[in-house]
Amino acid sequence: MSADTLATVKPAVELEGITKRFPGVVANHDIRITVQPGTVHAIVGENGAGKSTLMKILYGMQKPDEGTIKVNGAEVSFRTPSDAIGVGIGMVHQHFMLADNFTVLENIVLGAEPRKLGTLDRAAARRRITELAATHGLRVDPDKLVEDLGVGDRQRVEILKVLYRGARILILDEPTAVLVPQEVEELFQNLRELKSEGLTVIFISHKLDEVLGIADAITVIRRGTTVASVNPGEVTARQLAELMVGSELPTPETRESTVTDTVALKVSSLTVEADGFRPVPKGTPVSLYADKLRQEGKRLLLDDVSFDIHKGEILGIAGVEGNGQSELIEAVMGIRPAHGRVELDGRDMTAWSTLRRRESGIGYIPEDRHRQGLLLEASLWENRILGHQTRRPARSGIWVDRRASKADTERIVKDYDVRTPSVETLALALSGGNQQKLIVGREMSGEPAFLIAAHPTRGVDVGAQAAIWDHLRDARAAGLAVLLISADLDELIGLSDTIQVIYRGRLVAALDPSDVTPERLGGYMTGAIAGTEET
Amino acid sequence: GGGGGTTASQEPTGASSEAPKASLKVGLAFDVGGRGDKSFNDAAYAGLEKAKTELGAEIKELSPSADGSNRGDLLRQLADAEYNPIIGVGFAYAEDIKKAATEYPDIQFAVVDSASNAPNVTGLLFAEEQGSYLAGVAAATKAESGHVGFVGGVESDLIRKFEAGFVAGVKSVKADAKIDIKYLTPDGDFTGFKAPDKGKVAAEKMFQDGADIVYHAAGDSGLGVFQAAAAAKKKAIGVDSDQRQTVKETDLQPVIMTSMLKRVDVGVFEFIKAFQGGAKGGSDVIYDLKVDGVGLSTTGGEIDDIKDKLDAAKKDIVDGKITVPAKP
Amino acid sequence: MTRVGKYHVVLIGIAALILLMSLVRIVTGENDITSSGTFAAALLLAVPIGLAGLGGLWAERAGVVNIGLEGMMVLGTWFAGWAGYQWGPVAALVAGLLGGALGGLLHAIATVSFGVDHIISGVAINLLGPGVTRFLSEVLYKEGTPASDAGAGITTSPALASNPPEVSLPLFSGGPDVLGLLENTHWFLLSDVAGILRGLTHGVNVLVILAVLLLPLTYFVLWHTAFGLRLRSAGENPWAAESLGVNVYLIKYVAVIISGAFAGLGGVFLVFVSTKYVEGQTAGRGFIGLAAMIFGNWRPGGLAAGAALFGYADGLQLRSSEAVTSFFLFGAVLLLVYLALRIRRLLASDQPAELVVRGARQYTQMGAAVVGAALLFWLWLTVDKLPNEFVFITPHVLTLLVLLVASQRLRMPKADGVSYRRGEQH
Amino acid sequence: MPAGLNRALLTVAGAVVAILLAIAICSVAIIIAGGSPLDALAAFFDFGTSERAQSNSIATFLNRAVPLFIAGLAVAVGFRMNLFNIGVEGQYRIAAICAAYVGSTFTAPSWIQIPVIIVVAALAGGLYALIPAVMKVTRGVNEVIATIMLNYIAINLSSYLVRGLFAGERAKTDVNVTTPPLPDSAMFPNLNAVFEWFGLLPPTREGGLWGFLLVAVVLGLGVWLVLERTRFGFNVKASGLNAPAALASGVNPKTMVIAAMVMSGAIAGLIGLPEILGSSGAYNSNFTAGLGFLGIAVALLGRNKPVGIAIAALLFAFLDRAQGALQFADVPASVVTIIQGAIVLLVVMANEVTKRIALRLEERRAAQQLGRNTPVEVTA
Ligand SMILES: Nc1ncnc2c1ncn2[C@@H]1O[C@H](COP(=O)(O)OP(=O)(O)OP(=O)(O)O)[C@@H](O)[C@H]1O
Ligand SMILES: Nc1ncnc2c1ncn2[C@@H]1O[C@H](COP(=O)(O)OP(=O)(O)OP(=O)(O)O)[C@@H](O)[C@H]1O
Ligand SMILES: [Mg+2]
Ligand SMILES: [Mg+2]
Repeated sequence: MSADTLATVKPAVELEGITKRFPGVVANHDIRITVQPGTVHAIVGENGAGKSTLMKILYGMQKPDEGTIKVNGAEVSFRTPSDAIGVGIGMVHQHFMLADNFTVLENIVLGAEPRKLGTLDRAAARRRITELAATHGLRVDPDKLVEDLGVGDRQRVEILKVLYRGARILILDEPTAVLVPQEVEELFQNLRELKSEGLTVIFISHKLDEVLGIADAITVIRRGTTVASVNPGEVTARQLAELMVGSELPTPETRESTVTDTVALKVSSLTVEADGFRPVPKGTPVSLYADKLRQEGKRLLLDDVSFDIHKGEILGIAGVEGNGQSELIEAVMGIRPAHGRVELDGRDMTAWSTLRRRESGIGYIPEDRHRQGLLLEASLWENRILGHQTRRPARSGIWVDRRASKADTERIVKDYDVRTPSVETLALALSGGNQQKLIVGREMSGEPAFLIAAHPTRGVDVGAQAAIWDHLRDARAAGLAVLLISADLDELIGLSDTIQVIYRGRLVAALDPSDVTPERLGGYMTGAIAGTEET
Repeated sequence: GGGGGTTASQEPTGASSEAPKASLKVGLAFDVGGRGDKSFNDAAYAGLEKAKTELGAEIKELSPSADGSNRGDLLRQLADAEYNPIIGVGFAYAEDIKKAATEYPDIQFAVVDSASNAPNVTGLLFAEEQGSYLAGVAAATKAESGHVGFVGGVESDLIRKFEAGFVAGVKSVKADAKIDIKYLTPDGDFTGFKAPDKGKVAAEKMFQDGADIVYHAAGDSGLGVFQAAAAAKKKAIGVDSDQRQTVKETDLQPVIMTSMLKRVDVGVFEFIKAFQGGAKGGSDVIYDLKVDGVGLSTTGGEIDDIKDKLDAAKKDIVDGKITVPAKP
Repeated sequence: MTRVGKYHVVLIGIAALILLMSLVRIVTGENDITSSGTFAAALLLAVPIGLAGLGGLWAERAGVVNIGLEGMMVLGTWFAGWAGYQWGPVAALVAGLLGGALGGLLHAIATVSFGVDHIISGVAINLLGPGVTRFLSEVLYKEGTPASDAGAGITTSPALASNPPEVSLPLFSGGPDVLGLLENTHWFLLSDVAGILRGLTHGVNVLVILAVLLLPLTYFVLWHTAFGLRLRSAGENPWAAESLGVNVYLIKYVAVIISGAFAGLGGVFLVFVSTKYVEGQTAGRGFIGLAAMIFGNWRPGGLAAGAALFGYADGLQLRSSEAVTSFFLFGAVLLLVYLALRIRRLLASDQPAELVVRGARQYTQMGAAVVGAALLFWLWLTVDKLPNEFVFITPHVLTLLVLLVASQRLRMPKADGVSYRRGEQH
Repeated sequence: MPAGLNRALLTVAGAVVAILLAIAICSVAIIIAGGSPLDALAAFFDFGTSERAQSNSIATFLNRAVPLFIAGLAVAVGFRMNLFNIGVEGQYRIAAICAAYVGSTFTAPSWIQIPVIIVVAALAGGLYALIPAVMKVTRGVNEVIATIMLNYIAINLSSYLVRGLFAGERAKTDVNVTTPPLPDSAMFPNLNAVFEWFGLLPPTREGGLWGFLLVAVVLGLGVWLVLERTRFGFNVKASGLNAPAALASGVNPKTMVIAAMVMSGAIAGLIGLPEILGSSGAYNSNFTAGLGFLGIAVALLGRNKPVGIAIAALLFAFLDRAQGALQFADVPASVVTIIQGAIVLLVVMANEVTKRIALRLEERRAAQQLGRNTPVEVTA
C-alpha cells in the first residue's frame, strides 16, 4: 500500500456543482468542495443541511442529479459503493451499519472476505484485523457479537471496516455523537495517526469545538449548498455557528436554582439482572438480594440504584453508553421488570403498568426516537397521540379525538417550531431535528410531573438545541422534575442541578455541576477516577 | 337386494335398438378432482360417453372448483342450459341435488352414492359393502397367514362401508383372522386420497406384521399400497375399477390380486337409458351383487381357483341369506 | 470450546432420548416405537418437510420471507412428474428443481425487484402453483394426448420411466442385514439402536441421501463461505452489506431461486415416492416445512430436528395407532424426570433459607407437573385405543408441546421480511 | 390537493394495467390450451340467458363474496399488528360446527336465535384463536407454527365432533355426516327483495341472496370504526408500525396480541355462517373449506382495509363464479385460479411501481419550484 504519488499534488476529492433532489426536498444544490490529501476536512451544517446526502453521493450510495466528482484528480462516476471502495474511499455512517447478530470479524470482512479453498478464511481475517487494530490502536475482540458491544466499540469496528479495505479517504459522518470525551480524544488520536500516514479524512460533526480541535479545513453547508470554506485557526465556534444558521450559539447554562423540598420521584434499590427477571423472595430486602446475586457472579445491569429527584430539579445521569442508563429509564417507565421501588409524589408505583405511570404524569423522551418515540409511517397528529392514548386531548371515551389531536399538534408545531408542511405529513418525512422537537413538544404537553429526557438534543442542530433547552428550563421553573441522560457533557453540566455518574450499573459519584469539568466527569464515567465524591 | 328401492332391471343389453335422438341432453357434474381422475369420476364419464355413442345423447360435463363450493351452481347452470337429465357424481351432491330438484321440478336428476330425496331425483346407490365382502372372502381364503389389512383413504362413512363389508367377508371365512385397519386422514381432509407415500407406510407396516393381502379404498393413495405389496412380495386388492388394467406400471400389476369393482359407469348409463325410456325419479336404484353393480375383477386369473367359494358367497348375499353390514 | 460443549450436550440429549424410548418400548411392548420400519417411515415423511424447510431457510436467511414454499413445491411435483415419465428420474429431478426455481424466480422478481410485500407474493404463488399445474394437466394430460395413453389423468401424470435407485448399507442393513437380526431380538437398548440405524440406512432412496447431505452443505455454505456470509448479511442488515459493496439484489435473487429449487426438490421427492405426480400430494407440506424452519430457529440443525420430530410422529401414527398411546407414558416419565430435577435443586440449595427462591409459582408448577404425570399415567393405563381423529394429530400436537416446553428464544434474521431498496435506508 | 389526486389516479391506473396484464397472461394460456380468450372473457360476463339464470348468477356471485370478505377482515385484523393468523382456516371450521350445533339445540324467535348463533360462532372462533395467542405471550411460540398446527387439529376435532357429540340424524343410506338441522327460525332471511327493487326476477336458487350480506356490511363498518377511530384501533396500528414505541407509550403488547388475535378469530368464526344460515342449515360434509387461505389473499389485495377487502372479495367472487361458464365455453376452469394469483401479484407490483412514479413526479415538481439556494419543501 504505497502512497499514491499523485495524491501529494492533486486534491484527494473535488466535488463540483453537486445537486441532489429528493421528492419534496433539494438536499444538495451546487455544492463545491475541495479536500486536500493528508488533511482532516470538516463539514458542518444544520440538521438537514445535506451533509449526509453529500457523503452518500461521494460513497456511491446515491447518484447525484448533477455535478462531477473527482478523486485524486480523476473524474469518477460511482454506481455502487463497491466502485467507491475500489478507488479507496471508505465511509463510517451516521447510523451504525453493522449486523448485530454477526461477530466483529464477520462485520469487518463482509464484502472483502479472505478465502481459502472456497471457504471463508477466518484465521487470516483474524490475523489481519488484530494487526490493523494494533497498528492503529483500535482495540476490538474479533469474535465478539456486535450486539454485545458498546457504542465506542462499534465505532471502532466501523473504522476498522474502512481501514480493512485499505481506504485512503475516510468519511466519518458524525462519529462522535455517541462518544464520551475520552473516547472522542482516543478517536481523534487515531485520526491524527491516520492523517500522518497520509490518509485523508472527511469529518462531519455538530460539536463545533471538536471540529475546531481536529480539522485542517472546514466547509460550511447551509440549506443544501456550500456557504463558506474557512480555516479553523481563523474562526471561533461562535462564528462557525453563525455561519451555519445565522444565529448565536446558545449555551445550556442556568445557575439560579429552582429545586424545591418536595420529592417528586424516589427510586430505591433498583436492580436489574442481565439474564432475565426472577421475582425476589418475599420478605427479602432488595439490597440483600442484590448482594446475593453479585456473590453468585450474576451480571447486574442495574445494581442497587437509589436517588431522589425534587420538584423543580434536573438530575443529570452521566455515563458511557451501555452502563445501565437504558435499563434505568426503562425500569422507571415500567417497560422492563426490575427489583426495588419507585415512588412518584409519595405513591408507590412499583407495580404499575407503563400506561398507569404515563397517566400519572411521567413524560418520556426516549434515547432512540426512531425506535421508541415515533411511528414513522404515521402522520404527525397520530404521533401526537402516542403515549397519550388515554388522556385528553387525544381521547374521548373509547374513541380517538381526531379533531382535538390535530389542533393540539398544530399547537406543538407552532410552539416548538417543528418545520413541517402540515400535521398530516408522515413523521418519516421530517428531518431528525424536527422529529425530536415534535417528541419534546408531545412529552411536555399535559403538564407532566416528571420527565425522563434521554439525549433530548442528540443530532439536533444548534438552533433547535437552544429551543429545547429553553423549554426544559421553563418547565423546571414550573416545578417539573427531570431525569436527564445525555452524552453531551456540556448539556449535562449546563442543565443539571445535580449529576450522578453511572458506571457498570451502579451510581458511583454524585457531583455538583457548578464545579465539574467535562474531563473530570469523563474520568468518573470511564472508571478512571474511582470512589464517591459527595458535594 | 338390500334396501328398499327397486333394483336395476337388467344388465345393459349391448347396442341400443333405438335411433339416436338429438333431443337427449345429458348434464353431469363431477365430484372434486373432476374428470380425468382415472377413477370414480372417469367411471361416471365412461357411462356418459356410452350414452353419447349408444343413445345419441348430447352431453356436457362440469367439474367443481377445488373447494367444491359451487356444486349447486353447476347443477343450476346445467338446468338453465336445459340439460335433462342431470347427474351429480358423489354423495356430496345429495343436498345440492335436493335443492336443485325442487327448483327445477321438470328436470330429472340423479345422484351417485346417495339416496333419492325428491320426487325427481333418482339415487344411484352401490352396495360397496357387498363387493368388499367378496374382497374379504377372497383375501381371507388366499391369505395363508390368516392376517389381512385394509387401508382407507379418508375416514368418511362411505369408505367405512368398504371396511365393514371387507371385515365381514374375512370373518366369514376365518373368524379369528387378524385384520389391520388404517385410515390416512380424517373426514374433511381429502388429502388422504392423494397420499401414495402415506398409503405405502401404512401398508408396509401391515405386511411387516405378517399380513398377506391388503385391500385399499384410498384413491391415488392405493398406489402406495401396491408398491408396499410389490416390495414385500405380497398381494393387494384394488378398488373401483379393474386396477390390474388401469394401473400402467408393469411391476405393480401382478400384485393386484383382484379389484372390487364399482360400476358407476353402468349406473350412469342405465339411468340415462331409463330416463329415455320415460322413467321418473323418486326412488333409488341399488347396484348390488345381484345386478353385478359391484363385484370382483378377474384379470390375471388369480382368483379363478376360488371362484366357487366366491360364487357361493355371492349367492348367499343375493339370496338374502347373508346381510352384509354397511357400518363397521 | 463452547461449540464442542454444545455438541456434547446434543449427543447426550439424543442418547437420553433413545434410552427413554427403549424403556417405554419395553414397558409398553410397542416395538414400533423404535422399529426400523418406523424410522424408515419417519425418514420418508421428514425429507419433503425438511427440503421445504431448507428452502425457507435459504430465502429467510437472505431476508425474504417465503410463505410460497407450498406453491413452489407443487410446481416441483408437476414438472418432476412430467419430465419423469418421459425421460426418467434424473430428468424428473432436474425438471422439479427448475419448476420450483421458477416459482422462486417469480417470488424474487416480485419481492426484490418490485419491493412487493413478501407475504403477498408468497400467497399469490400458493394460488398460482396449483392453478398453473392444474391448467397444464388439463392441457397436456387430457384424453387423447400421448400422456393420457401412457396412463396420465388430469390429476396424475404417468409413472416415472424408471424408478430411482435405492441403496442400503452393505452387511449392516443390506445383505446379511446384521442390524435387522439385532432388531428382531427386541433386547433392551441394543435392538432399539439397531432398529433406528437400520431404518435410516435400509433401502434408502438416493434422493434421501442427497437431501440429508444438503443439510450440512447448507450449513457449510451459509456459515463458512464468503458467499454465505454475504447471503446472511442480506438478511441481517442489507444496508450494511450494500455499503460494503455487496450486491444485495443479486444475493437475494440467488437465495430465493435456490429456495424455490429446494422446495421443488421436496416435490421431486414426493414424486419419487409415489412414482408419479398426483394432484394435491404436497398436502400442505410447504407450510409444515416453514413451521419446521421456525421451529429450528432458522438453523439447519434445528430445522432437521423439527422435520424429524414431525416425520417420526407421523410415521408412528400411520404405522401403529396403539403406539401413540404410549406417548402418555412417555410424557408421564418426562414430567417425573422434571420433578426430580426440581426437587433436587430445592434440596441441594445451600443458601440461607430466606434467599432460596421458593415462590408460590414454583410450587404451582411442581403441583401441575405431579397432576399432569398422574393424569398421563392414568390415561396410559385406561385408554387402549384413541379415536382415529386423535391419532392423526399426533405430529401436530407433539410439535406444539415441544414448542411450549422448550423455552423459545427464537431469533429470526433481523431484516427478514423487510422490503429493501438500494440507497433507501430506514 | 393535486399531488394526492395524481397519486390516486396513478394507483387506479396501475391496478387497471395490472388486471389487463393478468388477463393478457391468461389469454396466452387459453390460446395455448386451444381455447379462445374472447370466449373466456365472454364467459366471465355470461350470467346466463334467461332472467332467472341471471338473477341466480348474481346471487351466486354476491353469496361467494360474503364469506371471502369476512375472511379477509379476519386476516387483516391480525396483519394490522404484524400478527400472521394463518389459523383463520381452523378457527372458522371449529366456530361453524359449534354454532351449527348450539343453534340446533333450541328454538327461539329469529331475533334471538340468529344472534345467539352468531355470538356462539364468534366466541368459538375467538376462543380457538386464543390458544395460539396465549402460547405466544406466555411461551413465545411463533403464531405461524401454532396456527398451522391448530388448523390440522381443527379438521380432526370437527370430524370427531360431527360424528360423535354433535352428530345429527340422517337416513340409513346417507353417507353425509351432519350436525342436527337448524330450526327455521335460525335461517337468515334472504335479500331477494333487492332484486325486485331493481325490477329483476328474484333468484330462485335455494337461499337466494344471503341475508348475511347485511351482517358482513355491518361487520365491515364495525371493523373500520374500531381500527380507524378507536383507541384500541390506534394501539393496534401503533403496535403494528413500531412495537417498541407502542410499548413505551403504555400499550401492553401481550394484551394487544391476545386482543387482536381473539378479534381476528371471532371474526373468522363468522365465515362459515352465511352458508349455514343461508342455505345448508347445518354443518355437514359439504362445508366449504379453504376460505381462510383465500382470505389471506383477499386481505392483502385489499391492503388490510375494509373497503379494499370488499373490492378484493368481489373481484375474487366474480372470477370464481365463472368456473361453470368457462367450462361451457370449453376453457379449462383453472384459468380462474391463475387469474386470481396473477392479479394479486400484478396489482401489488403495479402499486409499487405507481408509488415510485408518483415520487418521481414530485421530484420533478420540486426541481421546477427550485429557488436559488433554498431547498424547497413540498407537501408530500
Ligand atoms: N432518501 C431520502 N429521501 C428523501 N429525502 C431525503 C433522503 N435523504 C435525505 N433526505 C432529505 O434531504 C435533506 C438533507 O438530508 P441529510 O441527511 O443530507 O442532512 P444532514 O445534513 O446530514 O442532516 P443531519 O445533521 O441531521 O444528519 C433533508 O431534508 C432530508 O429530509
Ligand atoms: N427515504 C427517505 N424518505 C424520506 N425522508 C428520508 C428518507 N431517508 C432519510 N430521510 C430523512 O432524511 C433525514 C436525514 O436522514 P439521516 O439518514 O441523515 O438520519 P436521521 O435519522 O435523520 O439523523 P439525524 O437525527 O441526525 O438527522 C431524516 O430526517 C430522514 O427522515
Ligand atoms: Mg440526518
Ligand atoms: Mg446526517
